[in-house]
Amino acid sequence: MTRELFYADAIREALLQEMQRDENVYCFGEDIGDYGGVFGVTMGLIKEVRPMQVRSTPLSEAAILGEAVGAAIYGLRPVPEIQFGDFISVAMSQVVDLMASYHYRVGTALPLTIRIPSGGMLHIGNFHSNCWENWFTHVPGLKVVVPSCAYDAKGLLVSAIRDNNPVLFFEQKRMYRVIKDEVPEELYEVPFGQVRDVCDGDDLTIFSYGNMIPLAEEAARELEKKKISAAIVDVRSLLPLDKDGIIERFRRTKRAIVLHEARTFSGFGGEIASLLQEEAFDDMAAPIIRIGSIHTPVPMSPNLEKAYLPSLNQVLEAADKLMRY
Amino acid sequence: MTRELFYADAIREALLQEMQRDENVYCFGEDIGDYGGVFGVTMGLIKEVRPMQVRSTPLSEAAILGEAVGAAIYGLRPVPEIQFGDFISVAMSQVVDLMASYHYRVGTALPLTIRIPSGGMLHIGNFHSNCWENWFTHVPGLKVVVPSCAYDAKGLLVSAIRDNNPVLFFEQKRMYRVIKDEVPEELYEVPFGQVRDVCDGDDLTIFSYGNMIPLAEEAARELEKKKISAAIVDVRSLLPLDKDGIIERFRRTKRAIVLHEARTFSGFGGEIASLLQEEAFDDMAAPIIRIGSIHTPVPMSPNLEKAYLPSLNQVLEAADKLMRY
Amino acid sequence: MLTKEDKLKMYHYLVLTRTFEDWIFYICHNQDQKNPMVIGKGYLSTGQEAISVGASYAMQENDWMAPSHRDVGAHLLRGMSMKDLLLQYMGREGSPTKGRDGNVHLGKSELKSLAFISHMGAMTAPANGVAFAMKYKGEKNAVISFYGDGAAQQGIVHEALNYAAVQKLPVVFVINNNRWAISTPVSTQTSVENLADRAVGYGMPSSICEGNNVYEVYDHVASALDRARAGEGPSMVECKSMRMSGHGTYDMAKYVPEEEFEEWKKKDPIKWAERILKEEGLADDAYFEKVKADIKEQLNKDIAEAVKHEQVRPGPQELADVYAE
Amino acid sequence: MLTKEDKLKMYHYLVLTRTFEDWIFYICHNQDQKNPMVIGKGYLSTGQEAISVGASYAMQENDWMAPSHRDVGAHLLRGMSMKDLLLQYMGREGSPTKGRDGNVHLGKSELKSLAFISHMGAMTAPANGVAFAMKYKGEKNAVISFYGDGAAQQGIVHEALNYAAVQKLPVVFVINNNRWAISTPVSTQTSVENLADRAVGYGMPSSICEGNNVYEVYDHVASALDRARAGEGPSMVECKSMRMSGHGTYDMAKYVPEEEFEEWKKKDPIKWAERILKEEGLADDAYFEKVKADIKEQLNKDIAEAVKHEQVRPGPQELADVYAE
Ligand SMILES: Cc1ncc(C[n+]2csc(CCOP(=O)(O)OP(=O)(O)O)c2C)c(N)n1
Ligand SMILES: Cc1ncc(C[n+]2csc(CCOP(=O)(O)OP(=O)(O)O)c2C)c(N)n1
Ligand SMILES: [Mg+2]
Ligand SMILES: [Mg+2]
Repeated sequence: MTRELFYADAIREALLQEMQRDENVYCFGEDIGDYGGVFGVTMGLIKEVRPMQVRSTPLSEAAILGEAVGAAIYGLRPVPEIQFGDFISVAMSQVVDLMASYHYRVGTALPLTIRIPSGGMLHIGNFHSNCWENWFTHVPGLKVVVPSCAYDAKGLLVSAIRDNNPVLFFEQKRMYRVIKDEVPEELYEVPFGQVRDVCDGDDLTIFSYGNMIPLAEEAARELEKKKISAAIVDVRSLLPLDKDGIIERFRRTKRAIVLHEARTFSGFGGEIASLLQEEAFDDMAAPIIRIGSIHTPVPMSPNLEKAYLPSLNQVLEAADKLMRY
Repeated sequence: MTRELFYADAIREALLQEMQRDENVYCFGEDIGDYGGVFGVTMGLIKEVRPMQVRSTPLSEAAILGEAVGAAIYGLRPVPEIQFGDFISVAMSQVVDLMASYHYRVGTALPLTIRIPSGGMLHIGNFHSNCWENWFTHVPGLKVVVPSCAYDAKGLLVSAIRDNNPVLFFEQKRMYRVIKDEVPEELYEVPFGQVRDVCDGDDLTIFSYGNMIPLAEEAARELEKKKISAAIVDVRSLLPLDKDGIIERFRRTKRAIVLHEARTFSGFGGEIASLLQEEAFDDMAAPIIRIGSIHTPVPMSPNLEKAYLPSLNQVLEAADKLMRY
Repeated sequence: MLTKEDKLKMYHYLVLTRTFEDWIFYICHNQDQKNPMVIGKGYLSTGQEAISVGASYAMQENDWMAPSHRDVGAHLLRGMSMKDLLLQYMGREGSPTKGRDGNVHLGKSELKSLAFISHMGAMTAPANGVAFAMKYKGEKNAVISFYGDGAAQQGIVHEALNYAAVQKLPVVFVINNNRWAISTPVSTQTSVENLADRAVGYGMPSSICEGNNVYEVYDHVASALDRARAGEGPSMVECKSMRMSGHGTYDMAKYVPEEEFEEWKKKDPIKWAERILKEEGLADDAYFEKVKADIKEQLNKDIAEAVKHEQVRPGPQELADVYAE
Repeated sequence: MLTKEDKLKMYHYLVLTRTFEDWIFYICHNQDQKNPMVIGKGYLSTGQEAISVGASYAMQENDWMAPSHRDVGAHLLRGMSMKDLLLQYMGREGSPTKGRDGNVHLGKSELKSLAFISHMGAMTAPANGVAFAMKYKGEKNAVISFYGDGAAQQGIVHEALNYAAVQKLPVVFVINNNRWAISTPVSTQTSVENLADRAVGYGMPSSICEGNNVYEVYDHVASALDRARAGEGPSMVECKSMRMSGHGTYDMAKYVPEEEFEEWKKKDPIKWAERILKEEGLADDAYFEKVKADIKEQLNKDIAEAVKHEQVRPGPQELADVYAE
């Protein structure tokens, strides 16, 4: 059975059902216990599971992620939360040095999932809004996914928990109680390494993920008015990346925009644009246009943040440029 | 007067002369004092400068970089060393959160330079060989430079020390006592944001930096035998990036390889390739080919590391592909 | 020894802080959420103002401080006006962070305060840097480094404490132990009763004081600062207090036992100061009423002034100000 | 109580470690540098073998350990063979890390050891995770977490100590205080005489022992492990010793005062054990000679075996093994 769920509740349901299914799955992090987490995602979970299966920890991100590594080695399936994605910077070494290389070096699997509420649009400034996913896609041994709807939030999280590798699950925190869509009650997996076709289109393709999918949709609607038919592809699994799927989608329209919330410069968009021109050069009717945030810290003020983030206008102008190419 | 200096000695000279010129400049880090640093770069410096101007610290990278921020705010020009570039991961937050956003947020300049001996080719494995520069080019407020010859090592370091912003100076540690070239005795600056033309060529351009410049040179010599004339451009200043210079160089040959030691996937090469296809699409005679390391941790064994790193063959094949396009 | 004037001034700042923050609380709950006056949430020091006021009152003109997120008292005492803080909360033109950051994320070099970043404990590291620079320059100033009971569990705080101790930096670590870190009681953070016990592990003296007695806080911090200025190295002052609000203005702190609030209400720092001032015959109820009324009047004036300021608008400076000249 | 057999076995492992590492030292200085047998450098525990041997001897079958970089003794005791370690140093087929990592960067889940990474102190965090998993599963096992006097200054170690204490995890922190961290004496690392003093700050018991008396180390660690297994939480054992070599085999440790070496030579752990064994009438010189001769013979055999192994060769598994199935 499916019903509409908020993005946050889809995550909560995945956590609960996976913990019920497998007692090796457990959740921990700052304030996630009785309090239910600062975003309420884990609200009430502690009462529905076994003792210690949901647990609040000290304010120590590096110790938290270290626990995940050790517990995973011992056979559990830890699901730590980093309260705000920005705070992963204080635990960077546990992720990129310890976790990422462990299986390659000694052959021991690390089945763990880090929940990382990420991204901006909430006017809370540079220490609570960043999108750092591109740091981690550069690190072999990690997997990186970014759900943009409730259905994927649940399905990708289930896949992440069942995956035998460290998965960085970049939740889009501003979507928690804004994005709502049909979610099956039962457990299901959304496989990694596969793009999602948000909508089809003939003239150009917008490759995007996470928080920017709604903007892409808005742009597609606007473009339709101008008789431009834009496909939207939700990349959602950045590592592993669905290279074939992306190339194939591109070939259909020969024109593309790559849109993400992270800053453009040295952002993940560079990977997609480079891949496309490397692998589908002959099909390029125009350059791939990257759109991301500008190269400043994330400003707090709504006015400034709006100017910092990608805008509808930018997408429309890019589409225009592509179509006139 | 110029004479030939090793890369390491060029760095040492820049440090010494800058400390002598300005007593606000000072150096600190693990084992850099009496011992002269684990690579001997700061050997004997402590005897040539004022008390406290060269100083060994506890094993605490985050505290070291934090000191740099506070001292810079107070008007000094700190030059901390991270013993091996890989260890910057334990101090990530001080760099990306604190340092990078400080001037934008409150208008106070942070004139500091972090020396980061980086890169592999020394068979010392995944914790002493990584090239993490692309983490930092993604962070506004930082500057990122990578010298590939002794001349630039001195000149870029002098510029870094005199710059009023946090500069990440990615020394290529395997070059310390291998690369030797003409270096003026007096102080001089190599400006940021300007590429260096290593050699001219008519058929294709290799954009590269750091440890890969010698490989690019070797490839260019091989290609010459096949009558392919390859230009080499040392990007050297990744942030700020000499976009115009790069585009202009590309236009000369219409074919390009982007070559770096960091892994290809989500690496800095994606920025350059994306930029070129965005800004010079009409001049592209072929796709830009990125060459970087493969997507595994850095292996220790020389055989494995060789297979991990970009190879001469890869560059030659890429050139071949470009020329036959 | 504190004079009458000192004591009354400290009382004034307690009331100033309370009055200002009460308004922030009020407005956060009584503003048009679509078009809010205060952007985001408030993070208040209600009930623990004596820590910030008592400690910062002990500073001499050339001392510096690294405030935490509940140090409005210290900001006011060191020269921020209520209007500055209002503009900061409102993100308007003239705000200390120009709307780029909000609420308690501020600091100003001209006022000798470091600009707080969210990453808990992070500021202890640059505080050391300022202290080192003072020492390097041969000055006899000192630095106050503020952090909380939750922040105390961050790795960086350990590094900073040790680093300051072994290098005898002129720092005073002032711990605001307000029993809670968001929803997490200090007993979940650590198994020690007194965070001051950690000083032993760094060979640093420490003391514990009634954090709600502003004059006692002053005494402890003043002697610690004297010691620091005398070149005898850092020390630690743990201030026992209680966070009498939620973590932020959105948080009703339902997780705090009612008795705990009741118990601590009796130790309210303003009432405590009033009791002392009366006992010592330095002031009476009429005086207290007058102080409160004057401050309220001032606040109303400042609000009226602040709202005249425009919302910040983005412009080319957003990109230009990322870097210093 | 240690039986005669125990004591002789521990003696055996002291000699085994010394003999193995003496050979590593020898070969590092006497091999063809162009075609070396050992890749990279050796990091030896010479003179401090008793810490690793004494502590790991106290482990029960289902206990785990997180070794540091001077724990060859513990690796041997827990089941690595000299041949395994030789292959590790040589980077050949059959090496525990398949040539992907070298020298002391190893560990093996089958032997219940975590795989060391270079980032100092990093392993204390996953060691907690193993301990948590034991507790979660209701098992009565424990974990030894090894780190050095330099590593003790890393933030992660603080987080791990506190985290273990407040959650009463079954961990024993064994500090190898060998007075040096590369060229940096412990007095530059910290101002405390005894690192064990830090335990107070976590509400954790601690003890200090003669790190060169293998039987004393055993006693301290064995009681701490008992305590951990009984569910009473973590504790700390500081082992006073001295690094009797350079940091690595390349380092002649010229910075160590000659007298310091002289003084500690007298406390050599092998001689110390021999003295005790003789005093207790458990063995005589002839026995000692025999043990040494047998081990040497074994080593020669193992070397002969190891060199028969091929150098590792890259292949598709390099990419495939980055991720677990
Ligand atoms: C590294 C890091 N992790 C998590 C957070 C989220 N966070 C903000 S305040 C806070 C609690 C801080 O508690 P404490 O240090 O006791 O200060 P208090 O708020 O009680 O004054 C947390 C967990 C953060 N800011 N930084
Ligand atoms: C985070 C980090 N910084 C720096 C280094 C470089 N390094 C390797 S070993 C070492 C000294 C370690 O000293 P200690 O912990 O006392 O161990 P010991 O070598 O004396 O056994 C240093 C600085 C590192 N490995 N990790
Ligand atoms: Mg608190
Ligand atoms: Mg040591």
